Amino acid sequence: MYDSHILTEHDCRNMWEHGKKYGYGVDITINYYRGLPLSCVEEIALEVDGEPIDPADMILRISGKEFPYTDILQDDFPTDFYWPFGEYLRVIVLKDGGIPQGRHHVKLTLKTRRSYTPTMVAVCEKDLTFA
Amino acid sequence: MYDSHILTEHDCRNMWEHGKKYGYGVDITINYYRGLPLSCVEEIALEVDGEPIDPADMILRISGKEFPYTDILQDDFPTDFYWPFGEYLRVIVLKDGGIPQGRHHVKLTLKTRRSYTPTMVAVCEKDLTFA
Amino acid sequence: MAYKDIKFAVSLYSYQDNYYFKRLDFEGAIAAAAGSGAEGIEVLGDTMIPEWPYISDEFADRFVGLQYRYGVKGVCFEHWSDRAMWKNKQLTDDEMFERGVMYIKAAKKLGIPMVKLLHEEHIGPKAIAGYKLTDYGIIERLLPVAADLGVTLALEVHTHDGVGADYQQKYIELAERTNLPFLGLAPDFSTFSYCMSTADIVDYTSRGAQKEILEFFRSKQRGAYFANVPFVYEAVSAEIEKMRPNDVTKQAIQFSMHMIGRKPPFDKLFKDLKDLASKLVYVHAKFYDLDENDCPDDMDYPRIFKALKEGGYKGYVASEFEGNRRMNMAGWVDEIEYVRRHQAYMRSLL
Amino acid sequence: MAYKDIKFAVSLYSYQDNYYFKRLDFEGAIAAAAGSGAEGIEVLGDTMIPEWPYISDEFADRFVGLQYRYGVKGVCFEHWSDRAMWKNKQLTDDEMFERGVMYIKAAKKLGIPMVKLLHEEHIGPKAIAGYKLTDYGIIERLLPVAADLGVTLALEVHTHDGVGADYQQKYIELAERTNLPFLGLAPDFSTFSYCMSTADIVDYTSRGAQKEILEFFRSKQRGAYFANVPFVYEAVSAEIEKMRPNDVTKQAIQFSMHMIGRKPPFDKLFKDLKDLASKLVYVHAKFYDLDENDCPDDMDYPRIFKALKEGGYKGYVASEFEGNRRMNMAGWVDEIEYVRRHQAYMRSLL
Ligand SMILES: [Mn+2]
Ligand SMILES: [Mn+2]
Repeated sequence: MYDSHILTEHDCRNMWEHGKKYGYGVDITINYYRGLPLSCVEEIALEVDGEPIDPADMILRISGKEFPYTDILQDDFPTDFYWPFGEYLRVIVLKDGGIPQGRHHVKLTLKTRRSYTPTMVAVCEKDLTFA
Repeated sequence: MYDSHILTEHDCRNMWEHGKKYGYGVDITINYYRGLPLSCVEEIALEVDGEPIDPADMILRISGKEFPYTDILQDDFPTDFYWPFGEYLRVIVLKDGGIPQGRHHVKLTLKTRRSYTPTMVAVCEKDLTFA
Repeated sequence: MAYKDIKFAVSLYSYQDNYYFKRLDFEGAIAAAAGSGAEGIEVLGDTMIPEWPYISDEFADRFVGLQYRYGVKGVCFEHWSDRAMWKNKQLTDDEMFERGVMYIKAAKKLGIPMVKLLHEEHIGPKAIAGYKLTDYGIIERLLPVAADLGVTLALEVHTHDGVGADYQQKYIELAERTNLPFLGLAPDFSTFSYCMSTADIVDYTSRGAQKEILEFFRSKQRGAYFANVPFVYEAVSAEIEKMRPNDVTKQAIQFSMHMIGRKPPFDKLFKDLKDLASKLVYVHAKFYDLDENDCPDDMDYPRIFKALKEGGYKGYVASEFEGNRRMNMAGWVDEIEYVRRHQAYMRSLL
Repeated sequence: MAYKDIKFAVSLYSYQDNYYFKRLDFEGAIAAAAGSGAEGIEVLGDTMIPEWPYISDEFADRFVGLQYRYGVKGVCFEHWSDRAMWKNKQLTDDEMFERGVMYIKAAKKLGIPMVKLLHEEHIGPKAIAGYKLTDYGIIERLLPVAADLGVTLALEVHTHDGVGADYQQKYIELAERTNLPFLGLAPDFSTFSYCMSTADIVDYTSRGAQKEILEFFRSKQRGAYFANVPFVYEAVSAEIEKMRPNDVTKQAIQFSMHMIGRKPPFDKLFKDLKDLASKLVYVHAKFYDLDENDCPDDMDYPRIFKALKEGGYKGYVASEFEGNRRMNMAGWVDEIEYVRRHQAYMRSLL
């Protein structure tokens, strides 16, 4: 669902701290008609300019909280942190020096689990300008 | 500026109180590259399905405040209520029973005053679905 | 004289694209439902309550205010049976029970008297291997909790064999045995779909299917339904092969045969609906697309309503528009207009 | 060796479409500017401070934090000269003075050491009858207020006759007479535009103008500039008439002749810029579109920078992208990319 919309142009940019770029972020929206607990995210896979991003370098930011991506895949992750329907989940890729400002090709594969059908897979690929 | 965007699809719907429709509202955005005091709005003219709306029936809602449209045209209107750049100014048309739910043709003429060129006029016309 | 015991509601599910694309928020969706003429709304906490799975007192109070402002009642709250919470671990039955309690308490907090429960058999027995939802045993434990809070558990049925299927009867028996009016079945009209909807044709065509073949296929399905004979694919397969269907077209036909081809005779489905109507607690008027008379174009709404009325159904019939999901890849779908037309059409059937 | 006294900034004006269409908020625009390599940012309170005309302590504190996070300094704050506040009444001079104070205090509160003041002559003397902006008398009163708060008043000049025009000199004299370093002129490069930009061609073409005629017209303007001769319309009018220009095309040419046709000789413009460079307090590097070398395609940036450097300009040069306004009716304009290329190009000119 919503395949062509899950990768958004919203706040697509480098992430900074103390005057230095420590990574970059993209905002994504869910591929389902309701929100889901983060524990029901089966996979978020990013490819930037053809290079797969190491899951260990991804941080998720939502509703004022941050989680290392690999944490939400653990079997003891709490079930009450939701990714609300229609809301941006920010995926931050840690990378010293960030990404060169400008257009980059991004491919997102998003897999979300529901309990009564197979996992939903959405793929979205587009050129995005990173500020 | 932004002519084709000033009439938005956002929250386009009837307005209710005590279980009854007392009018309908459309959200509009400014035709300029900055916000302006409401006192610098020279004119907001609406035509719905070809019928001009009486200015006396229009209420503006912005940043948690409401103003009868005709008030902002007065020479003693305060200059510190701004219509921020990119933000929705809600135009509420008072009409007992509201507008029939569904598609309607809306034409907005928006004139904003700046002090160093003639008044900027933007016209936007589209079919909108009123919820 | 119009049948008085049916009232109409709208599931806010119907406005999901307006919400996802930020045209309408929760309040806007309620306004849309009220504007369609509905008296009730179905609320999806997982979809439109931003603070879900928590509900603050402020949100609950605001919901009371919104119902008053828009002159509608919250009539049903949606439960989802999320058992597969983690990649390699599922909730235990006890945890699943607790989750059910969470939804019932949420409905109670909002003052909504019904939870539409996603139960194990909602899409048929053992529909998909490996998935285990909220089952009979858990529902048996949830029923007294619901009864205590005055919340009715509605078990939605959108299987091909409907509310009359033998494996659904144990729930009615449970309700009757415990003498509690807080449990019942809730049919979804998708059971009565007799042909591919034009919404599916729009969807599959946008993905490369051949429109003329799907329209031919659909016309044959309709012909069979109105001739009151079962539709068998073999009757049209030679003609369709001649039209050289591509893979997407074949996939569309296969999906339709899977959904529709294994139904019991429609006479049985309608008889079951009528026979059980007085015991039903809620009804989902699913629709995908409307024909020129505003009747959903793959379901026999006049006959469905006849069965409900003759069977003495008392309660809400809720519009559940799902054409958005089928058609939105091909462009914007005007959910507000669809629901408005659907509500007016259903009202004409009373 | 690179010229060291010029630093680069970006006016957040450059990102107006990203802001209007809610892709970037105030913080996002600052991130974009920082990412372009700029050391400074120009802030427009009227555009990107949601609580404007008020600035809370919280906002001011956050701005300090944002400058630290993104490693940029707020170098200029934008003033608008809104005198025609009402339909039938204008602000008095006293009220206009108070409004100037408001902008100066806002800049001070944000820790920004300069206000770019929209003065009476910013588009020329008596540019439009009936409009009266912040004039010499008011500026004379504002100067001590600004000096007291340590805020410099930069008077932007984007007239066809530039900072050397006689009617601008009184401001320099005012600064020298009062011996205050808190007042100065700020040229905008639009003064140096020698031809129609391709951004204008995109704009007018999207409104129905004939591209080939405008490109022909533009090539003739460029030819004249690089031959260092004045461009006169009569030299091309016969050929253009033969191409049968429609009304929009004519309008485009007329507008370009109005903007460019009445300039003093470019030799004078560049000499003025060089002569006054050491007294300038700020520079607006306006641009509409970039050529294949990333040079704005209607201005001679190498010569502009030569004049600034030879004249000893010390201060910020701020990218002000205005191609968005020209081209966005024809589609999305990638402001971020434009600014990035512009910053890199300007840096190559030091
Ligand atoms: Mn349903
Ligand atoms: Mn400028």
